[in-house]
Amino acid sequence: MATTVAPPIYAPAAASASTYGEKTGVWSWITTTDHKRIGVLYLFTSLFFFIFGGLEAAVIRAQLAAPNQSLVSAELYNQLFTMHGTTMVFLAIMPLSAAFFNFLIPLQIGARDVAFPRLNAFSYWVYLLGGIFITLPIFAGLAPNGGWFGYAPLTTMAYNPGLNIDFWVLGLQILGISSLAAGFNFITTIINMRAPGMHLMRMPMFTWASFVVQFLVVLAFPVITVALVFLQFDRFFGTNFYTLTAGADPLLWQHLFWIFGHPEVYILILPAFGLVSEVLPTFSRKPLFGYAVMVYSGILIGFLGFGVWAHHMFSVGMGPIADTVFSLTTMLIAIPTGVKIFNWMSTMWGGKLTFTTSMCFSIGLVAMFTIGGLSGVTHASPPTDLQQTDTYYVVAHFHYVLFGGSIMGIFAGIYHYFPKMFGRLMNETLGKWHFWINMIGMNLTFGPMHLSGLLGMPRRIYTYDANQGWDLFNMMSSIGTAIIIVATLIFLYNFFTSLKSGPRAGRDPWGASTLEWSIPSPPPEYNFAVLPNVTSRYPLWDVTDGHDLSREHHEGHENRDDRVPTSRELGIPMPANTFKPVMAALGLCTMLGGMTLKHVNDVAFYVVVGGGATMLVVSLYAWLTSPLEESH
Amino acid sequence: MASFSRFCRIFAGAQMFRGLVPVARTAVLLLAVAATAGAQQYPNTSFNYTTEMNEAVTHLWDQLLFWATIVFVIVEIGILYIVFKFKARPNSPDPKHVHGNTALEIAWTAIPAVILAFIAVPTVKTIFMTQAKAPANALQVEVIGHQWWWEFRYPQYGITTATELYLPVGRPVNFKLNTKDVLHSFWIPRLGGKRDLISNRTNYLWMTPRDSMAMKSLNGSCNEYCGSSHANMKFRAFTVTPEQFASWAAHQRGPAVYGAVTPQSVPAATPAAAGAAATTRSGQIGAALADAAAPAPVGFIFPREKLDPSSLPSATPPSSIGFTAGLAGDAERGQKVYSRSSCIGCHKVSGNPMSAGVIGPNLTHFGSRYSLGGSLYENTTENLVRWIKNAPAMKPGSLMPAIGNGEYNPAIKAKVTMGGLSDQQIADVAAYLQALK
Amino acid sequence: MSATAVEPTMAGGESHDAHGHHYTSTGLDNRKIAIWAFIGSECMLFVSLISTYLIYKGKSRVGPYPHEAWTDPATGETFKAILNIPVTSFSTFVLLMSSLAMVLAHNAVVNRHVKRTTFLARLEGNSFFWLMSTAVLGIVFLMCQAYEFTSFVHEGLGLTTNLFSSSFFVLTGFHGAHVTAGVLWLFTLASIDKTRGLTPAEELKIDLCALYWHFVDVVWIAIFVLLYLIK
Amino acid sequence: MAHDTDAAHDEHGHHPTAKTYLWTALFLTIVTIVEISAYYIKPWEQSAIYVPSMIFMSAVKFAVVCAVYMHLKYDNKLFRNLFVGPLAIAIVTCVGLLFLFGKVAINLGSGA
Repeated sequence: MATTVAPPIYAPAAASASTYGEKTGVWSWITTTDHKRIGVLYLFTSLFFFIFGGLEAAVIRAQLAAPNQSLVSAELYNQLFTMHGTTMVFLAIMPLSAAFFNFLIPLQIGARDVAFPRLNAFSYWVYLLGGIFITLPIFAGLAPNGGWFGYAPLTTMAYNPGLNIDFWVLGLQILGISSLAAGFNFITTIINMRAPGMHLMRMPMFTWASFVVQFLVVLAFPVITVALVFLQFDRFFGTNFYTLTAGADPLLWQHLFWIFGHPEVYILILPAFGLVSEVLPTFSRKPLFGYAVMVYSGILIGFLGFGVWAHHMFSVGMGPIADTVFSLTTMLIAIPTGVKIFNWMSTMWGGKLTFTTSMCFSIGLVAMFTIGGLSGVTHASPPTDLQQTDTYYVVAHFHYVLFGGSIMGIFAGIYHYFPKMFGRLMNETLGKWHFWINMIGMNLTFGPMHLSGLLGMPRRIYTYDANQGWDLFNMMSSIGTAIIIVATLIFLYNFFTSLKSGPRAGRDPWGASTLEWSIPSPPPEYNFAVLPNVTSRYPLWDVTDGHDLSREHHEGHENRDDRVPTSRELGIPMPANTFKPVMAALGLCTMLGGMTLKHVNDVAFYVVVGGGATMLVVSLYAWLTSPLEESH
Repeated sequence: MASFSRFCRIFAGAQMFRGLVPVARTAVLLLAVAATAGAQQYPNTSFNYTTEMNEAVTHLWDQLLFWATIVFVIVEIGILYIVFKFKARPNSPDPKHVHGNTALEIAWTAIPAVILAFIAVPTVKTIFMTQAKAPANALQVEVIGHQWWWEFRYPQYGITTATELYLPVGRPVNFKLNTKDVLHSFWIPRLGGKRDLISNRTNYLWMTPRDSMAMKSLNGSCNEYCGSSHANMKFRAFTVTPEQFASWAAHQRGPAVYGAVTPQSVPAATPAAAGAAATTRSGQIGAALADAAAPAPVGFIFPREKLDPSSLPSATPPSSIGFTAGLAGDAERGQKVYSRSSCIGCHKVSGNPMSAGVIGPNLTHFGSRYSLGGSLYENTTENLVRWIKNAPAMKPGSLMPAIGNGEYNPAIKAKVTMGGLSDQQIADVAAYLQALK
Repeated sequence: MSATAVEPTMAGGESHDAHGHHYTSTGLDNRKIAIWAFIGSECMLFVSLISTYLIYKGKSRVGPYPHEAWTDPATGETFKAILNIPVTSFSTFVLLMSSLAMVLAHNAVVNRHVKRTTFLARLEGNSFFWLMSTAVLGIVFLMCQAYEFTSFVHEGLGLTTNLFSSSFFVLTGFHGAHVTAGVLWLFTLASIDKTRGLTPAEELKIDLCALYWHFVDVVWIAIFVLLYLIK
Repeated sequence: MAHDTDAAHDEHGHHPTAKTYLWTALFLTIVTIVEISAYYIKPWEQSAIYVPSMIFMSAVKFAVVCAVYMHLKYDNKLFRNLFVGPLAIAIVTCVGLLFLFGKVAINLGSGA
């Protein structure tokens, strides 16, 4: 365990050098195949959608602040909550995780890029175009209005003849393709691109969590794809999958949706668990407690995630046997999840805790996710679930999981990895304000929802009557939302000012242990001038056998004038910039998105869909027949 | 960098504690609500001892809450302890690199498993108990969901009604749940046991309201998102004594007192008397339902003074629907207008042979109901005339079209010109409907 | 394997081989791992489609039905059982043989270096022939499917007729679309083989297509039994 | 390097020959013929073992194609895991769905 990482043969990045490689300008970002740039693109895009989804929530909470309000119409409200869910799940949290997959996984496993850099660019552009496609209709009052799980038959032509659901169906298909492409890419990357000595059981926890997530993606998304194809065919070609008069069974949609939907929940939460598992050891100055168990529990959660889907459906009347089976499998999941919580606590136990903002958010996740997990156990029991399902209690539960879990974890990740991404530190004072205000706002928003739910308030209602005993709790929730908005504004201010003028970070500002901290911040386009030879789970700590843990944080001021050599100078072949994935993404999205024209104009439908398909096929052939790398 | 570590020291102490205040507050509130569950200010509490079903569920919930609280306290206090105890201090030594502890990890795998077993056993027992077949003597009630109102049928009594459900205490009631269109979910929080209404499927749900529940008005709601007016798809359940139920049922199965018989068999005096009464009571638009001098119904109707405040809708009609002030409605005229209008295409009034529609709510005893529009508005003449005039403006997405002359009808995307009703005609129809007790 | 494991200490531009292949941790090629992950994912896709078919089996309110005759109570018109087992047995056999041709194509490319004298041996080594055979057999299969679909429509079973028709056409249609994509892939490979000849080093190019093709075949094995042979 | 997976074999040496492929095709054809015959043999088709026997035969065909034609028998274990894991989840999901929709029941007496 002596020298585990080859010492960098270059100095940390200097500020004057462009952020990623030599190529600059908007065009270089559009055509980039650099996983770090794509990660940054994902980060900015998904932050935008996170804000957008948050604003939708703000309108929802304003409407519900008091009984019998009419700030928005029922129809607009229904679009808002549908889009809030859809946006947060598919356009904010998943791609925020994807930002970290892209940026971090190759760095953590000691690779120079992902397995398929151009496919990676394709994933991003499909995501961006799909996100725009599904979001824009709200400005025309045509946004999807069937709820984020779009239960048939409400989403069929008979009950929803407008274009709203068409945008939803096609938008989700587009986003699914993006996620699937990324899934295959990262599975291959993690299996095959690890640096020498980076065994599976030496991989950082974030990479492990991501690895599990990619399998969930590639196994869960085909199911929703099929369910959506059925709905799309029903709406466009008159098939009968959800046609009541033909004898269709609405539970088909529900089962298919939740076979996807439950793994999707873990797709949303596991990356946050992974990020927290990076932060907690770093600022406890201790290795992760029970690494192997953490890995196995992550795999187990992913695996069991495919066997519990019907617990979302206890109220549909599946019968006592099915209820029992799904209840028990659901309770089983609590075990590996609990193990994770206790292992995180043990990681901190006996440590030397430094409360950076990312550490605060990580501890916040452990504390808040526990609440969401425990209310989850109360859903696992069908009889009590019947009193809770489709009420605000459920809304409280999954916001503690997704906001208290996923979002907290992602904020921890942003504060932690901001210096690696942009070479600068975020302001810690503002970060602390962000954390505490966010914490208060979150609990004030979602805590009272437990009560309004148990006191009988159904979810997805645009208005409610006075005298129901819900006024106080709704007012609290709405005030809490305003507080979250304040916190988010602080975050945004901090993020953008730090981007421009934060203090330089240096290679490893946190004294962290994993490979990504061994290279300059931001990393050069080739990441590692020499592929590291890994002999330990915590290569940077084990370099010094843990004796140097108290060293000063790197300020990054030294060697300011030194320049990181380019890949060309080092003779490392890197993927060339290319416009072909963007063209393919454009073609794909034109083809699928153009299908909405079916209900508008037949000629336009054939022209646009045909044009998009041609563009897709031509750019795919051009892409597949051209070499990945520039010749040197 | 220096500022940030100083910050940590300050915040780790003070702020970490302050941040937990909301958590603590929530916990306290939870306890407060648990203690006052069933109190009047929370009319829709979900865990009660009102039915044998909800009692079993509430017992289960208590156990879940007990274990969840223990785990919650252990974890959260554990976190706080760790945060204070192991906070980095200037001279604290570097921690030992502990990689794990097999015994500990087995312990916290096994202990939750045992706790879950404690939860799983009563869970499974309760599942089978609450999903058993309903007793044979149960009152059968067919619940049919519509966008966006509830239809209730009592096949044993030949009754079809809407929005208001009468349940005798002490007798099991077996709800047979079906939907005419999309999915809905039937839930009376106080009685317990939510169940979805699934198209092309039939679900059942049964329970026995306790004797102590007599004379209660309970609120029910749709819990499965079902389109524009999902929020407005509400209903009431009135728990009554078996005698009251018998009286109610006996009356409900027949036509209303007013206009109870077809015109040719009407005794000469009755229509005039009833008509006069109706005129007086609705002589001024806005007269309240309760102060009507209409003939007293022969059957039991849940008394207004026993209504829980939460059971009377508080929504007010949009101001966009104007109505001529001071119009007097005449029930007899109204009956004629009603019987010639498009109303009869969707609505049924037993005793009125013209009115046999089945798409909309059965209006036979409409005058004895406390709410209209799927329980969105209180049943006052003021609300009713506006409802008849322009239902879509009263309730988003309403499938009942606008009928008032000159009103915009979204179904045909045009103003009502042909076959519409004047304000006077609407006032007459309203008077007729209010007389249907 | 075509992937070249580069010694890490030698990492640098010079040590990459001509094809630009990088060091990989397993020594396997990225593309082969990706296609297996893709096939795993496709399992879920086809299982969703097949499950839907099975769930809706026997639930159609009107005929025609797959295995039994049906008389329309409204018109008195009689429809015969719709599935044509002999034709489908033939197309199943065709697809099976295409898989054989596919492995032989792979075999031919891998064993390019073998000296071949007899006619049979030369045939065995003729990768272009086997690729084209696979593609042609795939087209025959698609033609059988086209025949099946059109005859169903003639017999009164359209896409929108009932639950059975919707789930049947979408499931077999998805499979047919996969076969079509495979045929295009095969033609692309065959044209490369014709113009410059695939070398054993490019064995992976055929292998990827073969894995996909065989997977489409095994899906059909399941469909044939579950849809056609079990009533 | 590559400690955690099998060292990559030189696959070529392990690949079956054309002869193996031909024999496999013959075997698959025979099983297919038996399957189709069973459909037409009334006593078999109407017996209780028909469905299990058909599923068994198709499973055998499925496995043989995967093992021989797709080289899973010869290739790196990694590929087998990448395929068999998802396949297992898929099959369990399918069976679960069939149970939930009442297409199969534990009590076979009621006519599954």
